[in-house]
Amino acid sequence: GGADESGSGNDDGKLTMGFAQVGAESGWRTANTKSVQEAAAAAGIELKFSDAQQKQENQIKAIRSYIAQKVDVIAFSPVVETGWDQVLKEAKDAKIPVILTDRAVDSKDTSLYKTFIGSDFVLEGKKAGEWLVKEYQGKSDTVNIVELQGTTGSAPANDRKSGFADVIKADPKFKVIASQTGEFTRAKGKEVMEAFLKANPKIDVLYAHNDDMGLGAIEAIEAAGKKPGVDIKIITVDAVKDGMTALAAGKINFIVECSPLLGPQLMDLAKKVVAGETVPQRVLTEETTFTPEQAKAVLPERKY
Amino acid sequence: MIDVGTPGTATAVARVPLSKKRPQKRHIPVLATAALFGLMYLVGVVSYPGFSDTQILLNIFIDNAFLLVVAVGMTFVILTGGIDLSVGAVVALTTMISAVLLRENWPAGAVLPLVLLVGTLLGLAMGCIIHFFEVPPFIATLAGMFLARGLCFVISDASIPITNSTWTGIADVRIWFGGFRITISVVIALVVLLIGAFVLAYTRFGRNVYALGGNQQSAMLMGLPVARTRVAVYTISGFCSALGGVLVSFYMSSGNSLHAQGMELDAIAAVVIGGTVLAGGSGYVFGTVLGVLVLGVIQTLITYADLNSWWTRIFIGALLFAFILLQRVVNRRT
Amino acid sequence: MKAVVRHRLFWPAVMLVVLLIGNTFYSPSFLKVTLRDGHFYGSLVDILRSATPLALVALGMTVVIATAGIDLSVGSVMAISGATACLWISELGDQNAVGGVLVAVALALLLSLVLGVWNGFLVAAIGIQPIIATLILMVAGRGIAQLITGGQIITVNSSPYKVIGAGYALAIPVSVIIVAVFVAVAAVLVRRSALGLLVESVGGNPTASRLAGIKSARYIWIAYVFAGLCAGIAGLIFSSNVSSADGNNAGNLIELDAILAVVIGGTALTGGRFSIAGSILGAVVIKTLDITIYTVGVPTSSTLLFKAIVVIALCLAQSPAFRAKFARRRSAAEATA
Amino acid sequence: MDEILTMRGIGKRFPGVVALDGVDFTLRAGEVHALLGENGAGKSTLIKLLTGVYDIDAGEIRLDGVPVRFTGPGQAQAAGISTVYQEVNLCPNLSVAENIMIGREPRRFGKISWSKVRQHAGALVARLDLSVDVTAPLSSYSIAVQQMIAIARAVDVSAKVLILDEPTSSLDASEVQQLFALMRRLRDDGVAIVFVSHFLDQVYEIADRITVLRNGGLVGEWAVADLPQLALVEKMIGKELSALERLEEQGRPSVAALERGAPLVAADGVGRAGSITPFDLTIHKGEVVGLAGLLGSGRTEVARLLFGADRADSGTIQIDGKPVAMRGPGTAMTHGMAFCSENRRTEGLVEELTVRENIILALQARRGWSRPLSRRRQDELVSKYIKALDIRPADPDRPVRNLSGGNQQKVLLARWLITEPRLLIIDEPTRGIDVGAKTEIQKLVAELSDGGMAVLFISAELEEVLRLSHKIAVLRERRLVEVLENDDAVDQDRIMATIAGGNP
Ligand SMILES: Nc1ncnc2c1ncn2[C@@H]1O[C@H](COP(=O)(O)OP(=O)(O)OP(=O)(O)O)[C@@H](O)[C@H]1O
Ligand SMILES: Nc1ncnc2c1ncn2[C@@H]1O[C@H](COP(=O)(O)OP(=O)(O)OP(=O)(O)O)[C@@H](O)[C@H]1O
Ligand SMILES: [Mg+2]
Ligand SMILES: [Mg+2]
Repeated sequence: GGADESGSGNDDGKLTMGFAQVGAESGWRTANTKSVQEAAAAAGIELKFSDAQQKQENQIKAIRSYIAQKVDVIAFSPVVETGWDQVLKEAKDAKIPVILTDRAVDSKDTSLYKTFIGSDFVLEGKKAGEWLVKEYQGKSDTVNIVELQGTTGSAPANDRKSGFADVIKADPKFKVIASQTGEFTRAKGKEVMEAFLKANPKIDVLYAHNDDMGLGAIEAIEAAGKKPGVDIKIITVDAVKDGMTALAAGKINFIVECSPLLGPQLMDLAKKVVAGETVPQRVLTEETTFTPEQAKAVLPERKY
Repeated sequence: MIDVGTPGTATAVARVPLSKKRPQKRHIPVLATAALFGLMYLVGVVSYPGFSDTQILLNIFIDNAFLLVVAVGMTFVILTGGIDLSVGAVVALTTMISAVLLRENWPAGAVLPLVLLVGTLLGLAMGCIIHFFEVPPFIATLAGMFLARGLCFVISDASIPITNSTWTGIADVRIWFGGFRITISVVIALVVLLIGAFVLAYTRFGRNVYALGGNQQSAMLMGLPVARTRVAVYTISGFCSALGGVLVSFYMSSGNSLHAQGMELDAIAAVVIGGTVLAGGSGYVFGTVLGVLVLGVIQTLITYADLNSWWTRIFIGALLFAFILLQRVVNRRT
Repeated sequence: MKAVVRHRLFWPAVMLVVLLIGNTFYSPSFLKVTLRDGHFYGSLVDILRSATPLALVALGMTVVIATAGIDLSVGSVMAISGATACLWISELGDQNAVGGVLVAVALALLLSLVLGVWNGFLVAAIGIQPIIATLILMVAGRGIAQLITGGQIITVNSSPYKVIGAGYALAIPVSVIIVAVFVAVAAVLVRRSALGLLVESVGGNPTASRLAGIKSARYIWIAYVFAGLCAGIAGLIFSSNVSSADGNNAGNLIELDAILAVVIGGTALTGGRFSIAGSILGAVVIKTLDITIYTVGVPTSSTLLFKAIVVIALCLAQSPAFRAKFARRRSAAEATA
Repeated sequence: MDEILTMRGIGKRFPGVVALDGVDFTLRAGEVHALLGENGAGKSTLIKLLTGVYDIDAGEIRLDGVPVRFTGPGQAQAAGISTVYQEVNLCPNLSVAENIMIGREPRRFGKISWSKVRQHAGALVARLDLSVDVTAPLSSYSIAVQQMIAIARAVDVSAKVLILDEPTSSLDASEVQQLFALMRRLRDDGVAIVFVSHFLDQVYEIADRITVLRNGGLVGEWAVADLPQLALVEKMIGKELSALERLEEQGRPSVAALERGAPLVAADGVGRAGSITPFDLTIHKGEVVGLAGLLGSGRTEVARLLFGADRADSGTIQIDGKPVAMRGPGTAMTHGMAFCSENRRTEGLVEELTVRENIILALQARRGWSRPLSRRRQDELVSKYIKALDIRPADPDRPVRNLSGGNQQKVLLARWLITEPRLLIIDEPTRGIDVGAKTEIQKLVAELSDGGMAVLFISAELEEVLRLSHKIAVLRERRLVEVLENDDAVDQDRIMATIAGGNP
């Protein structure tokens, strides 16, 4: 345990956590930050927070600074999977346990971090694909799919794409006829969908890597005089409030949840780790999927 | 040498009074920047316990070694009145190529010179397009930026870990002195810095760089090798970006298309904060170092300040503003 | 004919035509514009509509660049403008109230003007180098935009607001009308008054301008305020188009595209002579390129590479030095053949 | 004498202009060869073609009998051709020493030895009798000093051909003499020198042969002895000299008569630390006040302070008897002042704008942006002054950058004349202007003052100052030492004596 190593922040016996966030690039991320902050306050953990503005080097700097500040535990959402060995080794040398959130690192040396809590993006893509397969069971017509990818090169974009592709490739009737990045934003989602609609006369399904792009695409579809959710079926990932509203209204057909609310779980883990208890290497966030009916039911208490 | 002879007694002689000798006048901006950097550091020391640790100062070097190298290259370019927007992308491309080749089990000894060569050639190509085809530097290097980033994505759109033992071995080396540590990267950056400063101050090429920034037309009419110099600065910048990329791959042990996003702006900002004028012709590499350190301290202050995401940005902007305002005031006074 | 070829906008125009024709190979109906739901519908309409924010930003950027300056903060100003308007509208009791929406728009534009004044103050009054002066707002402005939105995407449900960016009037997109009118007014204002001349003079030779009695600070200031206003309107169109404000992503990296548009349009980054029509054409070329990428289905991993190749080709085509060398090589080849 | 350089059938066209057509030029070792012609005749272009600044369209160049074609001044320099181009072409951001030595700095193991650079440059400027601090940036010196430094750089490169394009245009008599001494010495060492100048007296003093160009064509080549000055002028302008009447000594009003009323402008103790000692000066309506002095004696500084281009740190300026707070050129202009700077390239013209735009700039600035001059009014004004000053080519929509040096100077003058100032300050207005145009400008000044305009006239040519001024203020070492009434008692010697400090 690190609590006895004495640090600047824990003279009062309070646990200090350094949390290096990726940034505030989306509403999802902001909800994630909020969840961590609120859970820390509720759990009586002193939280040192820093925003890396989507830059890995900033995150490394922040972690270094937490080591220098001698916090009790470090948690962070890696911007990318690779390249953490060095700084994690430094943390290990300083006997500060590390918890990964939201996304894994690909280090071979698993002793560098205590545990990883977060979603599985590949699994999300698979869930989206499975729904599609089920939806079109028994039909033999080709299903023309267009895909709005996340930011090129980002892990969620890569994984959600491959998970989805894995599932649908079993059946040749599913054809991805166009796939382009919408950079996770509504504006790009709309712009790209507009072009898709003009270039492809027949689109059956839209798969968007997040709700925002899907919401942008819905506007494009409506402007083209089609009915989203009916003329074109829409699957998205995330389940933020705006997305759930559209789902409840039938404009989206299926949403795979990717929950940002892992604060409470994280704080539990942190306490256990600092106390020296053993924790599982991998903790999945509690996530589900939503159909329009389910969305209507949970919408009133949806927070983010 | 021509002997003009002694002046005739009858000819009146223009006796222009010599301006008062203030040899350091041109160094004042750099000195002012140094002083302000010191002030900023002091603010950190006073506000946050633990900030006074010398290792924090060294960490600024460790964390910014690659930026330093890139900014030195940028200094050359900006001194000629040009600009290089491709540096961040070339850094990323370097990490990407290194990672891929190392994954294919190429020896580190072959990968290193190869990636440096790629960056250098990219710089050379941009320099040629800028000089011989008279494409504005901003646009030529913007295209270079698209190209290099584009190549990254073509190579792979996922990040690639670097596990080569030589590479990680170099990355892991810590040089200890008196209980403090720095990395090899810092040493490399300092060497690049010294070479850069020497070249600019003590070689003909370096002086041609200043002349070009002073007035390109004049430099040409004075018979200076304008083409060679102009192409060379972009080549140097390309090399420095590639070397910076290698240091990044040491720092983050991975190749990633998304590495070093926006680093061009950081480098330009560092150069300008260091007192170099964007129009070219005046400035020093040591100013650039101070610029990098200022950005580094700002970043460090941020991690200590425990700020919300958006306040982080506002705070960075405010610190930058305060710094530049003070810099203006100090320089105007003198 | 020769005069046409030598015109500074000849090559960008050629590029535009080539892109449009190229698109029809992939999507034969690309150039077709039909009437659907009472408004024009087609890829050409999309191009114009999605080019509007960029064209506006490029317009402001043109004037700033003419003073030998640069404005990196336009993207942040866009984000702030959109966020302000959406925040105000989202607090309205009735989001469809035209009065409330107008107040929101006015508020956003006022704020954009203030931000322009701030940039102008740093450059013209304090004398900070433009790239750094506007870098301050570029960084801090994103923070301010996120502060306004609370880091969330503010979604509004206001049909009057939606009209600005996604509505149609006389079957034409309202945003296109707004931009066309605004650009026309700005162009007339700049060219019919002496503003254009004085700005070009200040950018071309500041010392000489001062000695000719031109108050350069005033014109530099005007340029940044104008750029702020343009970015503000662009922000409104952008956010209205998707009925939401995204503090983090709205206008992200648009400064690069805008500068590219300005340069494609024939305005030198060193200041002086500027061409508004050129910048607008530049913006349309860039947007067409984007749309082409979606239409043709360039794989995401190659989009940047594709963009790079097009930009390089365009730059070389536009470079007289390149054409001269190329022509010489060809005539030499013919001679030996 | 052996021909060291021959140019045959040289042709060059720029878009819309044939700058040179079939020009021959022969240069022999050990001669000073004057290249003459009106403004825009093509002198500078010929030089730039020779040294590879521009590509040649037609013709052949032989150096020592071998055909050559340089791709740039660097190559020409390496082949032994050293050039001082018309406008000062040095780097303002570098030190004086560096401007002299750049590209040929003494090195040890590749490392520049700065002490040697300074030493060498210092010795060189000392021998040219320039008292400048070689470590100071070039930009801190006046145009004239910069011109000397450019010459120092060129002659220090041991060359077989030395080209001087209007080197004397901003030098005063003593500097010119020094330069000539230097040129004679070089000529005697066998260096071939090309000398371009609009000062015909200087040509006859130094040159051995003359080549005349007109409108881009060759008129001919003569030995100096075979071509009397009158004939030369006729060759240059291509018509009888009668058209070029001399400035008659008309009955000019006396200073006493002019100064009966209150002064238009009165400077009282105006000065600026470090650049000029406080001075008093009054200028009346219709009066031409000349400023005389050596290089860097502070003439330009006097003008700049009066115009508000630099802020005075002491004294007051009264206009029409009322003190005026000079906040900058704008203030001066609203009170009817105009200032035509000596430094036309950096302080005068906006190079990429057209002739028209450059001419209306000051007037437009005074009117403000919201009251543009109508296009008709512009055309009227511009064509009037293009005609009056004979600006060539007479195309108002050509970029001013492409005009020859002399014509650029005229454009600058036109800019200020159309503002119809009450006080016109002109700093070296006749620099680089050909004989015909020079007389025109002198005539203009006399006419303007007859019409009631006050003129502050600065020129390095004492003769010109004497001819035009009612009153001459003499400066020495940045101090106004005396104001002389220009009566019959005053002549060049008298002024030289004052300049030199009393001892003749
Ligand atoms: N770069 C250029 N582009 C277009 N026209 C040019 C260019 N340079 C010179 N000219 C034109 O060529 C002609 C010759 O100009 P040049 O500078 O050689 O004259 P010059 O004899 O040196 O005159 P001056 O005595 O005024 O210096 C002029 O009509 C000028 O306008
Ligand atoms: N030795 C010097 N040190 C610093 N500045 C100088 C020096 N000599 C000249 N200058 C600068 O050069 C500019 C012009 O000087 P000045 O007004 O004395 O020239 P001038 O008498 O008009 O002579 P000319 O223009 O013929 O050289 C001024 O701005 C002055 O500050
Ligand atoms: Mg000339
Ligand atoms: Mg002078």
